[in-house]
Amino acid sequence: MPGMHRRALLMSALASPVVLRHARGETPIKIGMPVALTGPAGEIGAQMRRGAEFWAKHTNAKGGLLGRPIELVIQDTGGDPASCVRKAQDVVERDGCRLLFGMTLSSEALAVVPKLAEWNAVFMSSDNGDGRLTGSSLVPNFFRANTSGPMGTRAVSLYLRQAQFKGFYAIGMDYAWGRNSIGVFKDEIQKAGQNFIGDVYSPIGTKDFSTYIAKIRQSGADACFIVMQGDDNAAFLSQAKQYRLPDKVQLLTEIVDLNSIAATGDASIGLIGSSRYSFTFPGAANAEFVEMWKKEYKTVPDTFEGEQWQAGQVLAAGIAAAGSIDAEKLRVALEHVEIDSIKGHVKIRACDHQGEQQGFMVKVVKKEGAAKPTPELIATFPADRVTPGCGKMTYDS
Amino acid sequence: MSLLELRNLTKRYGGIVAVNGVSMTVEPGEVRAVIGPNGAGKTSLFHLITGVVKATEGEVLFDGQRVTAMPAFGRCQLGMSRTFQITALFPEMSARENTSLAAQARDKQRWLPLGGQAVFAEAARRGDAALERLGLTHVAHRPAGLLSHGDQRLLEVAMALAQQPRLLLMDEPTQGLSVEETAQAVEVLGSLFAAGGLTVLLVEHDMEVVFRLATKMTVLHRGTVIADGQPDAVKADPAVQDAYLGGYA
Amino acid sequence: MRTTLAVAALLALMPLGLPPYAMTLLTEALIMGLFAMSLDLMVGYARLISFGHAAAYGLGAYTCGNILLHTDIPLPFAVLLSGLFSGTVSIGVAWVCTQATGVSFSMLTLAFAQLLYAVAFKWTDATGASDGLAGIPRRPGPFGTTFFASKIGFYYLTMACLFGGFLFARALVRSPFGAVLRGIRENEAKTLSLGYNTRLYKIAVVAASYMLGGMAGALYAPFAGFANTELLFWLLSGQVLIMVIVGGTGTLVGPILGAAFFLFVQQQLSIYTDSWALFFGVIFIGFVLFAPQGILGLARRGRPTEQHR
Amino acid sequence: MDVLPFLVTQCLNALSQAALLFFLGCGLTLIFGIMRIVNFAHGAFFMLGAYVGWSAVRLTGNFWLALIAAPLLVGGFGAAFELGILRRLYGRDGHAFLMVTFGLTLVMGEVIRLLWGVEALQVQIPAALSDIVFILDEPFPIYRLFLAGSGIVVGLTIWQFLERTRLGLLIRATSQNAEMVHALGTDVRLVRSAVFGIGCGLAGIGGVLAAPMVTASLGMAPNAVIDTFVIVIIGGMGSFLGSMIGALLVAFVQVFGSYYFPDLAMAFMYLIMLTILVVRPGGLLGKEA
Repeated sequence: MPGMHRRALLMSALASPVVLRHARGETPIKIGMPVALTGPAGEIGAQMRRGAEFWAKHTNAKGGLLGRPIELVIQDTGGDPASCVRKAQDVVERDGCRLLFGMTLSSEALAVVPKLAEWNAVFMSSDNGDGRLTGSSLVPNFFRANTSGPMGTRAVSLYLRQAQFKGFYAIGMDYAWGRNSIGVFKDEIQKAGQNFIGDVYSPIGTKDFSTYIAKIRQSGADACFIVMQGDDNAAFLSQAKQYRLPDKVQLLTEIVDLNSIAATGDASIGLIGSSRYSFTFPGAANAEFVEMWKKEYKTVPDTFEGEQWQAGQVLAAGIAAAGSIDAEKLRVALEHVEIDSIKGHVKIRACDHQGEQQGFMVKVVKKEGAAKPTPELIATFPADRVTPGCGKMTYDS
Repeated sequence: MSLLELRNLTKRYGGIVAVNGVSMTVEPGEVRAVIGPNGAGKTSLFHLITGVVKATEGEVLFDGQRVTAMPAFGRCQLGMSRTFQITALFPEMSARENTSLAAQARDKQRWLPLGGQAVFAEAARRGDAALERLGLTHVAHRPAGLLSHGDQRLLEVAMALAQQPRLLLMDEPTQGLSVEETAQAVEVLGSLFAAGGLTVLLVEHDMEVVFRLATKMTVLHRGTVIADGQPDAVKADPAVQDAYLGGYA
Repeated sequence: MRTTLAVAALLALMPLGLPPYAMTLLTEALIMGLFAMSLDLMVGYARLISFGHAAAYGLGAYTCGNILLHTDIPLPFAVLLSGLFSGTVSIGVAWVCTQATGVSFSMLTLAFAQLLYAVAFKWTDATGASDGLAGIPRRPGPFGTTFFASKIGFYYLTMACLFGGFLFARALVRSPFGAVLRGIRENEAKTLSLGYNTRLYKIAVVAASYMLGGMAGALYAPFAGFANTELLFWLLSGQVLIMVIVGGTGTLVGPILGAAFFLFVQQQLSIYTDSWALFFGVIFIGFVLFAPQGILGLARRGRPTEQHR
Repeated sequence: MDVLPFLVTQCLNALSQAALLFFLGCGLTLIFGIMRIVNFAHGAFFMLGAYVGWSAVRLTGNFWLALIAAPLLVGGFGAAFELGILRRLYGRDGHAFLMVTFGLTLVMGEVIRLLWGVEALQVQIPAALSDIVFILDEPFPIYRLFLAGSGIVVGLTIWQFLERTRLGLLIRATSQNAEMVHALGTDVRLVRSAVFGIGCGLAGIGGVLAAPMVTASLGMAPNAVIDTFVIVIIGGMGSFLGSMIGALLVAFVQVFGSYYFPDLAMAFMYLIMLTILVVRPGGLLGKEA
């Protein structure tokens, strides 16, 4: 089976009954998805994959895109940028994909985007946080449907304007996203005239956070901003709880996702943070999506599952408008896409390819009688307040 | 001027004195043997001369030049070639490649990283000549590791000769050979030395061998020189008889 | 020489018939081949078993990446410069590492590579830290040509580097210098006593090896358009050592074949399973146990021994 | 917050890390001292210990049982590997062992992945140790105190074992002169298998003990083996006391380095090692390299 990966075959096999009925004879639209299924970000990658599979299945059931079925070509990158470049090149050259999803880590996306022009491929991001992707590192074939790191950070900082803390500390994972978001946070805090004490970065895959926690305790800060995801996030939160850090310091985070909450149990109660997506978001569109999801997976959708669905919807709207998946045409069409999504109104900006959308703040609470803590919506900010100026990562007011 | 001169050479290992204030000379053209009972300091002295270990005190002069602090390879470049007590060869190379590599060490262009056919040709010529002098031409193409014990010994001498040394240093040249092999080796070496042109310093404990080969002798005892001179004179020296030769004479 | 030309001609014709993904794979195989061959200079000819050869690769890749990102130096020159830089740096590394011999030498090389890895992980300005250097371009030139920036042109550049490196390495091991290396390999003490300053020879061969290895890394950076700390990690050092040993040490050609073999097998296996490293490990153990002379060594043993130096 | 409580807790923290590193280091040094084998797979045995420990806790629900079962299994596997594979290599130079054990590292990593999957596995801390204590008003996990204590206990035990027991005597004698021990009628081959097994078993204990703190995950092996090499090289290959000193040094550099100079901590560790190697090629307490 030349040019066809086993996993790709499996994917299409899973979706095949629908594919065959609705789009017989049409060549499928292949979407390459190099994604971290293993390593510290493996859980996020798994969410992205589930989100994409669900979206593909749902779309194929409705007749596909342009009458063609969607086929996902999924490859594991292990969360390593070098491997991600290799896998992306592979799905483009070997499988002929001209559309890309995935790239769990921002560092992976930053490594891949310079290649998009050579491959003549369009990449629709569903989770990359680093602001530079729609700023200094923007390439014409990159689009971001999700809430970026600066946007999430901005939501936190807007929320903090109502609160009073003596001093802030920040801890982030030591790679593109962590450093970028904390940079934005520092800028926001200092512009608001508040006291930013210091920051520290832990290597990806850190298991033992005791030194970092000691450092936060020693700093005298009474609030700490966390930019972490996946295994690292879970490990940090449970160890912070063990060291009684939340007793002295209010923990704030850029991402609240159910998986971290589940992994840390009650340790996450009281955590305040921005949420890129939560099943608790308001609106009929979200309620409908959550119902569909529950039917399929017997559980509620998590952050990156929702974000991936939204990215799929944006891409679908672009393809429909372009009438083609040719990169040139699709790019022009995507630059004018506006949809009503599970997170509300989303508009792709032509100037920097960032999706303008609302910002959400949640607090992790445990409701009476509930088995697990859940994120509860505590504030919403309009798109024009959380989305930075075109190609920028910081905010003027 | 002496070719090799040792001045008050001393080597201490911690509290143990292995070589104690040894002064001696090797004149051009002589075959000098250093003898002594086990533990007399022969091997340590040999190491000091070749530069394997550094002296605690004293000087080593080669052809009037002070070489006390010079590393082993540097002394070799001045013209001191040695053989080992336990045969040291390149076992997977042919005998011819062994002597050739030895001869190459004397070429100014021995390090040439590219080309070098002229270097090889000259080295092979000198190496072949050395093989012939020791009667090894018939085994020239055999891997050194597959030669007989005696031939391996002689090959090592051939390697030293291929370097056209000004001083040939031999560490127990018949060590580990059978009686028969020893006799053969002594015969070959004897005629080699008799042909003249070589200056040799050898360390040996086998008296038979020493008296067959040496023209001069130095006797070591507990790290000090107790006698020096013509073999016959040394043999007659009562101090030597007392310390070492025992009932031999 | 005739075989070399025939192989070169065959490889030169490859772009005519192969699809893009196969060309990508082949280019990577040639780069890896150059890298493995460079290690063979040390392992196979001087028995300097380096467990840190990734240092050469990473140095070359980061140097070339920075040259291409920040200057207008044409691609082929950038590759050469990076190789030279890597070779120069290695003189210091070799000076320290050759203090020791045997297994201690191996550990020292490993330590050095890890030190570079640790530095690269934090030196954001030069290496991009854990994000790596992204978007490394293939600068046009010399003389304004954009040929080497194209997929096929880059393949020919890689091929030229491999063959140039091979001819250089072969001349080196067949030279008087190479003869001394063989002496060091078989009996270092004896070589020293013959009047060769063996440490200088070892430092020189490490430098030559790092230069070629650095060139391989320098090719990888614009090939992938990306370089990160993975290129300095000990796992890569181990993998390339496997390629050399399985291919056959002291043959130059063997390690190239070993690299190609493992790359193709890995590519094929990774379609069916993620556990290709299992295969790597088992094959390697088998070779160390039963055929330490490697694939080419096995093949040559079958033939009557030739007089080679 | 005061400096003193901070220093005390961080020192305890470093001690607990040192204990884990010591389990790794003394196993590796034991194997090298007696068999002249550099065991590249040592990190993989450490990882195997963590995974076996996880399974044992799952099956029996008892951490203490796991702490006994895992080292036995890991050590048994190590001994079997010595019997089946390493034995064929005696007489070859030291690099052959380095290479074979490197191959074993790859194989074990993959087999563990196939058996236990890619997810990091959390091992529950036994209830008795899961709480924290306050040391000078600073919270400190009891489990880490337990780790530091167990490091001291195992260190003393091994020392006494080597000094006082017959097998210990044999082991020391074998490291000095294998032929002599053989001539005296002891099966040296058996001693070697036992030593390799014990060394790997020690790594296994380290793995079980580390698991509750850092989870059982596939990244363990590479990190552990490099750290272990650093320890043993610093302390001197084959020196039991050296591995203890190396473990303490590395742990303190890691803990305080990552606190005060987070960007330099890792490079600092390798620099120390290189400096020691250049000054004393055999390590602090090692014999000539």
